[in-house]
Amino acid sequence: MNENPLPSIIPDKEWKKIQRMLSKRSLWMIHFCTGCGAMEMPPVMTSRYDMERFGIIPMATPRQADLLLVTGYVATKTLKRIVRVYEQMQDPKYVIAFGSCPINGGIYWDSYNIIKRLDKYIPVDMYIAGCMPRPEAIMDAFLKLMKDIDEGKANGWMRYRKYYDQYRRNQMRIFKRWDE
Amino acid sequence: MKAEQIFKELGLEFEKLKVKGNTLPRYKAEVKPEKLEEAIIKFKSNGFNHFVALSCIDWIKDEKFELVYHLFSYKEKEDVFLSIFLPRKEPKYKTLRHLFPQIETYEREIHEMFGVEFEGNDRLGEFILEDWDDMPPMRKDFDTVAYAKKKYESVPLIDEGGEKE
Amino acid sequence: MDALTLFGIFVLLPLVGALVSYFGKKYAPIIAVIFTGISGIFLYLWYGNFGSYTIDIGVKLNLTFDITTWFFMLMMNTVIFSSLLFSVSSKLKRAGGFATLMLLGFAGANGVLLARDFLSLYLFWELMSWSIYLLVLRTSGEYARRYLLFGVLSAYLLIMGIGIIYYYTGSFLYADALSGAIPHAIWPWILTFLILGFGIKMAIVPFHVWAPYAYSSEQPFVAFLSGGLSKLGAFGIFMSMYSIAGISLLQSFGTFRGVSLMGYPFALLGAATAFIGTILAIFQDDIRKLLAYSSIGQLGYVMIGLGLGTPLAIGGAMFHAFNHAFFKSLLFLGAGAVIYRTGKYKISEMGGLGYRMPFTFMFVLFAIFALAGIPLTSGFISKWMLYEAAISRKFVIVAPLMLIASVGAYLYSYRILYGVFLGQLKDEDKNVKEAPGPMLAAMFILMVPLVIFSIVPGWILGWINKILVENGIGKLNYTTFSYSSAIGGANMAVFWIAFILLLIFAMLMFMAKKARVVDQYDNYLAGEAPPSVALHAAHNYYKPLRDTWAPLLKHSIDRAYEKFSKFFAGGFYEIKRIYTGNPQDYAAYLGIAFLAFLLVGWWLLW
Amino acid sequence: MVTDWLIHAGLVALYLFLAMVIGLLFMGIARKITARIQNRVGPPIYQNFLDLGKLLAKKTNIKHNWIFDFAPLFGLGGVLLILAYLPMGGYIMLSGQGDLILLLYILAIPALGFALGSGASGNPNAGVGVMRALTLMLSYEMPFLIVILSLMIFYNTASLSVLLQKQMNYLWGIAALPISALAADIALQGMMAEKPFDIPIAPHEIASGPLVEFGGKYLGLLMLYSAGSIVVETSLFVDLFLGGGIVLNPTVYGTLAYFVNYLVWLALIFVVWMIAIFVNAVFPRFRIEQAFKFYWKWPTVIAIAGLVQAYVMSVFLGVVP
Amino acid sequence: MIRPVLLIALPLFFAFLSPIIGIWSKKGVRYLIIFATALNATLAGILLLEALQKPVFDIIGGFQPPLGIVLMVGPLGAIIAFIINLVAFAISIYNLKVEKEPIVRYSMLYLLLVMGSTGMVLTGDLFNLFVFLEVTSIASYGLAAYNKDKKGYLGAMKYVIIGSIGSTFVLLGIALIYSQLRTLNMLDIAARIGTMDPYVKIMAFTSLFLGFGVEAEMFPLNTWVPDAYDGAPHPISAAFASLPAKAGVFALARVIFTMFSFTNFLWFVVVMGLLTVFFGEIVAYTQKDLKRMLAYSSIGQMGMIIMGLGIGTTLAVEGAFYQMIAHALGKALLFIAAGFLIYAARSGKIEDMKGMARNPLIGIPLLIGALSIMGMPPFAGFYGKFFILMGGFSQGYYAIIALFLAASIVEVAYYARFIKIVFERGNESKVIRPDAATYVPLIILAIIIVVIGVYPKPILTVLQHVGTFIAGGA
Repeated sequence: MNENPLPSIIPDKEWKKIQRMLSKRSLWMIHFCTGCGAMEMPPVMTSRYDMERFGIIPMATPRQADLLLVTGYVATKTLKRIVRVYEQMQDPKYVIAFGSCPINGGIYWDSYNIIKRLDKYIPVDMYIAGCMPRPEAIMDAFLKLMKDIDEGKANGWMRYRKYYDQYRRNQMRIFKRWDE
Repeated sequence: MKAEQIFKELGLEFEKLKVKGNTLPRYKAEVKPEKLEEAIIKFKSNGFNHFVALSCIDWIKDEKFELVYHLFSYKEKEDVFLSIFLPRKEPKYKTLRHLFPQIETYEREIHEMFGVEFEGNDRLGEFILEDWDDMPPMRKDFDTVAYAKKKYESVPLIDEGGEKE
Repeated sequence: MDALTLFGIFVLLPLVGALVSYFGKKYAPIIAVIFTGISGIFLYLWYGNFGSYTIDIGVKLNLTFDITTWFFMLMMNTVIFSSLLFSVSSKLKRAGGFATLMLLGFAGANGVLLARDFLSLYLFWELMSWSIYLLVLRTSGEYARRYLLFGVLSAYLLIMGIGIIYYYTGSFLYADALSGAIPHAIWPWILTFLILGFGIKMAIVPFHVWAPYAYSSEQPFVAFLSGGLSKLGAFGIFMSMYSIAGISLLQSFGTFRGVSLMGYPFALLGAATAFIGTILAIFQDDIRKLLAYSSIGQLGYVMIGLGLGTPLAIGGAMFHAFNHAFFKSLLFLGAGAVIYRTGKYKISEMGGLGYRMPFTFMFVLFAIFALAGIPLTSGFISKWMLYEAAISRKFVIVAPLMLIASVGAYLYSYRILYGVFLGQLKDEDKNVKEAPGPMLAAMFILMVPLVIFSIVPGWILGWINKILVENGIGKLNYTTFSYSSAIGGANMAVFWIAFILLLIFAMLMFMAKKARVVDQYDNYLAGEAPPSVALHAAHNYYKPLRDTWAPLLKHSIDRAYEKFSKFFAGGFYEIKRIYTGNPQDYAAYLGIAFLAFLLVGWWLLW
Repeated sequence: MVTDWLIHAGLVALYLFLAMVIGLLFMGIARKITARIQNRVGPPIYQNFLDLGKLLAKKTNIKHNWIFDFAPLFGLGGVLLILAYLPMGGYIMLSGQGDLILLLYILAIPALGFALGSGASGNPNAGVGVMRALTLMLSYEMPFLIVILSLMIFYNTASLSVLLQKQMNYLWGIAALPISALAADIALQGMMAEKPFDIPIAPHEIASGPLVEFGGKYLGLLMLYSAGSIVVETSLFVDLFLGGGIVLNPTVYGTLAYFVNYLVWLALIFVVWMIAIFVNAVFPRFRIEQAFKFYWKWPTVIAIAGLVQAYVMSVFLGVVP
Repeated sequence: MIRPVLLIALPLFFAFLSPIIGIWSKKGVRYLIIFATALNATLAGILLLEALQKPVFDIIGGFQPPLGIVLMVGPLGAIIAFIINLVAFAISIYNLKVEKEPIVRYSMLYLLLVMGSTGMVLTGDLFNLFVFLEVTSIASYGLAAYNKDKKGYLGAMKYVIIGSIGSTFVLLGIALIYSQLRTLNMLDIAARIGTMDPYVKIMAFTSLFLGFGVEAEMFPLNTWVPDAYDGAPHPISAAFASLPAKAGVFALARVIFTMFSFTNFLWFVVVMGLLTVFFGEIVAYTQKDLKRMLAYSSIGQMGMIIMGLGIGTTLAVEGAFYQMIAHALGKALLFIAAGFLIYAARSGKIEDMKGMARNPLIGIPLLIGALSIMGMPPFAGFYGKFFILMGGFSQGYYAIIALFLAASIVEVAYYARFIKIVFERGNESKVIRPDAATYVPLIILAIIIVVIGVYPKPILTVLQHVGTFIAGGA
């Protein structure tokens, strides 16, 4: 039913808007806690900030999730897992990267096994600056992402699909073997 | 049996480290590489049956690596550091994993991070770093900033073919 | 149709076939299939004309061909036909011997079904039981020895029952048993001996120990053994309770809410068998042992039906025996196909064969539906009749045990499905081919009746109703598509229409763009790469359940029997000391014997 | 004859559609109430409709092999079949043609189809999840079957429609057999896999058990299956013990009775659902051994007490409803 | 038409002819035995056909009945004689395998054994019965020790002691009867038995019963059986199990039915039969050596026959005779097969015979023999056992039959254990093919067992005359 079920009644553009509204209002997130960002998630989920009121629930498997949260520095080993999880998710999928480490390596700018910019390897729709952003920032990021989805700007998954070979080339520069 | 007495029996000169706060007595002694195993066995049989850690120090100026074997005795509540020095060119030493099983893990890490060869330990090779292609990273002469720039900065951005963000 | 043709077709033909097929080295199964096919055709032709005849081979054999015999022969014939068809392509070692013994067993089984006097019953019963012994001997001597001990025990229990009847009536005919010569108080003894004797063949709980051993021999034989021959036990109990003793005599022992006090303890025994068989089946890792215990459990249901004795209960037992014959032999043949292709027995070693052997998977899946009693198959109707019988007469011990046993059936049936057919395919099974043609044909033959009688239960209920009426037990109320009892009923036509419509609706909702097929290794393992060895969760599958049942599982009936036999063997060694070995003692024995004889002789004079 | 058959089919379709809507609404309400208990705002009630829409509107769908499709097909088809056999609000749909034992066995069709599909996904988590689900089923079925047996013995019928009739004339099940009703409610908690017993779909331990490989439209249909099963289980309890919501006698008042009975039925299943949700909101998750030991200890004892009571009343005291 | 005395005279003639032939060719002697027994078997067959119409009487040497030797051949006597000679013929083929050197003496003793057994069965005169008993015993003593090894001597010595005591008891019995009744012809004894003093009558019956019991392997008297069978060479132990044993039991039947017609004493015979079965089967279970196990099992079978005779109804005695025939054939087959297995495994222990019988030529006859002994249907043993059981039930011996069934479960247990070991897969390398002299007799015996089992009509028509036999007739 992901094409327009009633092409005659609902014009195609209208159907795209509905699809975007649906995926905006029910973002199921899978939380890849790579570094120190995991601590920020409980306050966002519990009573003070409660992301569930926007329809965002933590899910256990990438198959069921649309939103991938990368919270913290990304080592080369972790990047391989993140790419695998990202590819197991189903379109349309979005990525939010927490903290300064995925942006430019953060405090590990000089480390030999931390990647400096996540965007080169998987399409990131939303960065949250801060050496671990506070829950308010995370909530704001969620709202900003929902607005982007609505305006159709958050199309990371399309970019991944279109420039797949570039992404793959960058990834293979970091780790030599894929199936290990 | 007390640490000093074991040192006297082994004929090693040792120094008592002055440590603030932590009142447990600590002794450090430098041992010849060939005599190390016998010393550890002696300590192990006299109450020092807890092997705390094996660490490696890179004295780049003296061109030497220092391997420190740290033992602890619950009965006497004393710490003993036995250290040996290896040349920096091709550091080679025999494995002591038959004395304490956990030595094997420390040896694997030191091999990966410092490049020290341990004969008899068949599980050396890739341990923590995946697909590592450069010299052991923990050595002082390894320039992480240059490596980071070479490896990560050089990765090109995804050019969207001029489409605006 | 006179005596000789009836006896010839159903008993002599298989015996001749046995002789002939021994010498057809590789083509023995095909010859055997032809022989059973012939007797199957005659069975179909002679549906109408029933009658009873006597054959004189030195001793008089009274044979009767009536609806009950026909019904059980239908089962027996189809099961052995498909088993032999299966064995055509299963490359058995020494296939000549296999076909001979199978046909001998078939001849014995037909003889038991036709017999109407105790001499011929006992003759064919023993013939059938030792031909099974030799078939099990082909696999392992120890299992065969254990089977033969129980086989002989069952035969001697029958002898005791027959002897008591012979003592009072002086004749072997079933009909004469009711001639009033037997005093009322003796009947419980006779019935207990006969039912226990027949019960051993049905593997009722205290005597079920031989079944898991005997069921781990070649699969085509085991399909015939558990599908066909265990029904002889059911036939025997039915004959001894309802045609030799008769319903009125059973009732005369006092009834407990319409069920005779004579039958009720055996119903309890059946309920215990169903429960224990199912629970033990859940924890087996070897697929043959699992199917063996599940077969014991299902036969417990038949025992309950025969024990209760109301028309609905016996009808349910007959129908369940019919279903069990088909879905159990289908399961064993399916397992045989898997073993034939992969050579493995342990469920935890297999995995993912469903993708490589789709037809075998579909057949086993269908058999599992019948076993679990899902309404898509006729398995449900027989279980429904047994439940209705128990609940409408308010039996509060038998009914819960039956219900919980049927839920237990889901557990071990999913263990087979998941362990063998689903999950990840192992590397060494990568190029496993589908089972060969004859095997699939054999399995298809067994599946057809399960489907037909679920859509149109009226036909088979008609046969069963005729059996009940003929033996004066009562009648079932049914129409071609629906069946009902005092407290409920169901219409299968409405069920099938509703199910198909709603399934089509679900398909419409579901059939959007085709989904991308993904390799079996591309599944979520917390981001880790799929390891080289296939991850299959079937090892020690019900571990939590086993831990909770551990205190109970400690005591096993097997070990009890071993201790029992050790005790006796010890006793024998004591007795052996009489033969001391030196002649002086022997000479002394002679003198003592003479004195003893003399004293007894003279004492008798006073 | 064909016309009233069509009307009947249309009404059945309407009831099934309403049941699905109620099921999704109840899931939304449950999430709202659990949130309120945890002192947070919680999603809007119609959140599940949005989730369903998003899942069905997913662009790509993953499939493992042809057995994988069994889960959504048998799941949705099976649950609709059960709903068709379950009288909702006094309206006897198909339960005239099939009795309680048929219903018990139809309950197994979607569960077995779903288990087959998740087994075929090849993920070991799914295998472990289904094992837990079946063990849980064996545990809660013990008290539940004894309760159903006591009802059948007391009301001396196995057909649901006749049971409703008798409850209307005589006494509601809960009034006649309160002990069995208690045991049934405890068993219901396990049947609906609500919190102390949501062992099979344990997100933290086995990555949501059998659901681990389902996504997109597969998950959407399975969400419909779980919504339908909520209505099935709650309305089964209502039909057995609370008279199926029949307040006005349909023969006397005609369509108005069906309308009122439907609302009463809705209210009753909402109450039963609330009990389950409040228990769900406060309890941690049991381990599977604890669940099995729990169910085969106290609820079974209570169920047996109910059975004895039903047996005594129907056989010795001769109470015939 | 042919005089029964030929059946006795011919083996005697050939026995004394064999040394002459032995001078120029040892092989000739072996073939002589085969010829002699074959001739005897055919004559017995013709005699059986004749005896069916009416019992054949034959006076030897012109002496009149009260004193002279008279042969009284009824249908039952004839069929037992026929079976004895048939089995003797089959065993004589197996004799070709005996390598031990003094073949001449072996053939003489063997023919004397055959003559003695046939004589015991055919004679109608009590003293004549004793003479033939002596001939059989002496021939068996010689043959038992034939192997000239320790076991042979031990077995023969025990057999001599017990056998001779038995014969003296028989002589005692004959003396008592003769002193009271002045006659030795069985029919006369039967007629005048009433006039005997009851105490002396019991004394005579007990001594005769005991005497023939030794030969019929009854419980306290069968202690010689295992050692004698074990020590004797393989064909001889096969002969022991079928020839003298059957003759002894037939003599016992003569004592019980033709001469003394007790009714109140028979239950004691049944008890003794049951004891024989009980001890025979239980001790057989404990045996490790194959031939000893078969010996004890044959004790058990003989016990069953004695029990059948003791029960006394026509059905039970018919079963007893049927069992005699089946046991003779079956036990001969098993002993010949045992001989081959011991030869193939080169040791008597059962454990060492792993997988020795996997060759169908030896396997199938062994299975047929074992199943027939166990009483399985299409084989001869079934009807005997079934009729004895039913006879026991008709007389109300419930407990005894139950005990007997328990003992036969033990019997099935050790036969199944034996079959398990002998048919085990494992050492295919050591399995050897049996040669003609071994498998020809096996196949002959197996075919006869199957034919008698599948179509028992001819045997049963012969056994119809059991009624007259019990009433004291021929």
